[in-house]
Amino acid sequence: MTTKPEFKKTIRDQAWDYKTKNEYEDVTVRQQPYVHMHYRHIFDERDYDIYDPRYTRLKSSDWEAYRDPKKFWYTTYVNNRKKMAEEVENAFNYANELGVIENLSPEWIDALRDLYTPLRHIEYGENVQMQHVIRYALGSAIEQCATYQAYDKTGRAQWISQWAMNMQEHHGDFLTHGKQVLLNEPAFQPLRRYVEEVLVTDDWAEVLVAENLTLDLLLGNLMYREFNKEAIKQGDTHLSIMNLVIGKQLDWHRDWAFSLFKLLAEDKAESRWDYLKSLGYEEWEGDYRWGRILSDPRETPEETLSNIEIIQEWVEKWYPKAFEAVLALAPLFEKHGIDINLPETLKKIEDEAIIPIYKKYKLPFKQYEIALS
Amino acid sequence: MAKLGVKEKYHAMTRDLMWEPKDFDMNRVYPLMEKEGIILKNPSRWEDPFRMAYNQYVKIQSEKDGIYHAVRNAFEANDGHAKVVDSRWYEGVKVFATAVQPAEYSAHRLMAYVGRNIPIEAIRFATFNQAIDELRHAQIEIKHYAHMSKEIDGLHNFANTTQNLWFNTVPKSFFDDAMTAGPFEALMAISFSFEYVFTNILFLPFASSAGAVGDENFAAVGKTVQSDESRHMALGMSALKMLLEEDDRNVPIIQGWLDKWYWRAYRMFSVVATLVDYYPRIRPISWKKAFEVYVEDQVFDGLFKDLRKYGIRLPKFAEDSIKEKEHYSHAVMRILDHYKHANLFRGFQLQPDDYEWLSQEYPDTFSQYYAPYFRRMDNHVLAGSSPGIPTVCSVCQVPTEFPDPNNPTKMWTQYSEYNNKTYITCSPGCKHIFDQEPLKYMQIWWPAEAYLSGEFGADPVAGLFKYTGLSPEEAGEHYSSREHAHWLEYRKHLGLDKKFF
Amino acid sequence: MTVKQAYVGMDLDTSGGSVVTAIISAIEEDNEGVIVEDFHVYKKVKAPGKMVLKRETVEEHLGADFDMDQVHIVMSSCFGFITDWDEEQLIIEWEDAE
Amino acid sequence: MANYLKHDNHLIVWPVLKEVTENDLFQGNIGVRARFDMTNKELLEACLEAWKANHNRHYTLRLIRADYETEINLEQTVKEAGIRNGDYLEIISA
Repeated sequence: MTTKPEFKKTIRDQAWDYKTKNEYEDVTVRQQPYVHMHYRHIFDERDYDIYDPRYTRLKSSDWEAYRDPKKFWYTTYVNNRKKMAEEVENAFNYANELGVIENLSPEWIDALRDLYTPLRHIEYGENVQMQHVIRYALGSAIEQCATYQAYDKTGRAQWISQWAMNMQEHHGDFLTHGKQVLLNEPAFQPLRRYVEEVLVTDDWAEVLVAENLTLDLLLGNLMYREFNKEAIKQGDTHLSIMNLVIGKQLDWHRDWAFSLFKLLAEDKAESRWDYLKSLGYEEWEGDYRWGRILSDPRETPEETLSNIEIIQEWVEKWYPKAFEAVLALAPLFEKHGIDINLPETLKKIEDEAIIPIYKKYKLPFKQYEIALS
Repeated sequence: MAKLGVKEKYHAMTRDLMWEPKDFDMNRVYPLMEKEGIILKNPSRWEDPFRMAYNQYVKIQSEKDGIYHAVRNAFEANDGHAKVVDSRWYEGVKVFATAVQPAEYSAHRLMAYVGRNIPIEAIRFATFNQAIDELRHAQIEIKHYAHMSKEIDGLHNFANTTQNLWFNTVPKSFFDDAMTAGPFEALMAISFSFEYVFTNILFLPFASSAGAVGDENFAAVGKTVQSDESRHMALGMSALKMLLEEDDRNVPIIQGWLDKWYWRAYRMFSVVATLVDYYPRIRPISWKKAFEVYVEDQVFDGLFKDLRKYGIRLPKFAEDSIKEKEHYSHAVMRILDHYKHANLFRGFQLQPDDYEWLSQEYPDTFSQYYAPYFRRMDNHVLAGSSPGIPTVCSVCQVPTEFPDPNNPTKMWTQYSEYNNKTYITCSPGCKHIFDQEPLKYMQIWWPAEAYLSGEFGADPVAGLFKYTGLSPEEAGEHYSSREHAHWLEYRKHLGLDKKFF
Repeated sequence: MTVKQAYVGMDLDTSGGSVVTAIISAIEEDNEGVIVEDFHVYKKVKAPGKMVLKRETVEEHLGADFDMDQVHIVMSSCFGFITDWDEEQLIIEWEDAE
Repeated sequence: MANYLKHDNHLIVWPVLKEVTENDLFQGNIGVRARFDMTNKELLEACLEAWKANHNRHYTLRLIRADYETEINLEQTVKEAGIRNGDYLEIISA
């Protein structure tokens, strides 16, 4: 044991009145206020508070209980992503110097032009609604993960844009064409529509289901992993190294969200206001303005379904949509003779990368039945 | 195809990524877009001067963080807190800590709200960079205080003081105000009024004070945080120009926001005047001088000249703030001393060298109007305290105890009648803001009213301590506090009390 | 209010050491009427109406390669519109300086 | 305790000792619990109590409104004097 000279005895042994285990908790826990917000939004008819449990249907007995499995806070996040940024930049530079880009086969180039370029828009669209989650999610630990995920998706959209610009230097237009594919190519319409539907989804927790628990597992594993096997066959290190880096992000996006929903699925909160007890407000009778100059939030009827039922409802709403949206890409895979049987590959992804995860985190999951046509 | 230039590259990586929704109406995807009457024609003309993309951001920020945390680790390892010239400085650090750190965090959530709801790709990447920067600031500061909290009082329960203590409602109400406004107003409030007009005066003079008193850690916090603000200021200025250029009908709306948010921000920063003039025992600059450099020269005589061509004039109450510069820090220090028995930081007895410096820097006001008040405390530390819980301004939430700069022996306090109730404000600037949006400002969580109404229990004082987690010995006067005694003891063991020549 | 000369400029973190010294020398070399004010932990460098910072000039004074991104590390603040910032130079100016 | 202001007979008023707003102390209004059915004499006592002022001296109460000020009749009740929750009062020494 280490001993401290008497004069070095501090006024208090721990920084905060609540215990923190590490640096991550020091800078994450209790950052967001929960009571005494001053005003209600001037345009929002719901008349909710700035931070309000009614922005999601899920209840929690302690919105501060969640922890990011990777314990990212700003410094560790930017340090980690700096390495990734350098890996991607180096991959691009070496691929260029080694002539990898110019020597790609015409068939492969056309395939990428159609199939890969539009992903920059898909990633970006998901990022935009993730900013809605950053604003409305309850608790700094949760929205902090959303913040870094949104920034990852912005980064990916930029990496893919840079990749497309590199391709353009040798192989004609990618950027404009990619946007046309997103907006007009029939095979891409369900995916575009899916992201637009996410953009009009208000419940922040449902947004996480629609991205992290469903679409990102299917599309991410397909385009950044399965499809990457083709890239490797083609000797396309320009694309494949970037995909490897993106793959590292995929796993964290999956793990933080699944551990959040596991926590909420097991939560026994009966009222959406239970979390106030965990904050030391057991005896608090409520804001003195409630029912006088402000509407009383406790008069809003409580959600009757349990968290697990709601999560199940969301997964069953979004997973089939996501599956069909990704499956709709099949004609493009065939058109370019990509050696991937999409229905089989998606089933394989479901079996190997989705079902086991739902099992691991004890969340309800229903497989997608492919209509035999 | 030819290689793209820097500008085209940046466009491809930021503004070309979003698309106009095809299956859902624009107004469902962006429900707040048209609510404020702002008209957009071709905002894509706007350029983000920094052109900083994701890769550049993570690399630069990672390096900046590395530099800051190295300074902090050295400070913590080398008993840095014991080496400042006078521990009363830390009472000022507490003011800054508990006011600014939660504000940074709110700004983080707020910029995500702005970025999500303003459908202008030309600025969305900049707003998102700011959203993540603000989280950086909140965490850099909390990391700093996590160490200091063991050595000094007042910080250990910031989570509750932020939401329950009367003092902390001042910055909280500012950000709550912006967060409950439309996205364009929020952008003007934060990126322009807060970032461009005032963050310099918040971070730079206080950082040089920190350097002067020997608080290396704090000086480093100020400079590394402000280095991000220069991007935020560029965003605020360019966004402002863009909105003004888009359509003439935007001009009166923007002018109204500048009038409101200039004064709102100016009042929130009132405490900064004391952090520059009072808490540091060695002062590199006075509030008056800092105000002249950062607001009058750089904003009024700089930016606002550029804005004249759009028909934009100085903020409505700019002249009042100029008049007040001779009084601001003294009036605010007096307010803080009125309630130093009920706050998370202490007041302190002014020393002979303080009286000397203050009368030199403020020859026309300090000795005549303010010194007598501070002298009262030479014998009894609480001689100047108020016997109760204060009435605060319905807008800025600072106790309504500001003198009229034209008549410094008279209160500047104003009253408004709304919905069969009387509302009090601290100044014509705040009264104007109240009268524009009474329905908003009548909603405030008014600490004194909450305590007296029994929200924290029948006994307001006991409730205050329970729900802020503070204890009486954390308030009061610094030189007679346990904290000062602890600091002196610490220095003695380090031999820092010795005088060598 | 008296209409004063509108300055543009930047506040440079003096802990940036030789890089900051080189930036200041470069600004003094490439601009007219430069004023440097010392606030100890940072230096305020300002010029009337417009200020240009050139990579090449910084490298001459620094005696080493200089990447314009390094400005982000040492520039604690700035005032004036940044109208250009690329690999070669940084320009800060007011449109209506007088 | 139940919300003091939810009770019909309850209000909070904000008195200030006029003299301390005009000398170097420069203090502002503070909050005091009151009842509509109390007399204004009792209210004045409560205000002097809150301000720890000398009860032997003679004081009067003034009601401050946005558009006018008026002296409060100490014989009436708070209700009769038309005092509202949140009203600002000045304690004037005669």
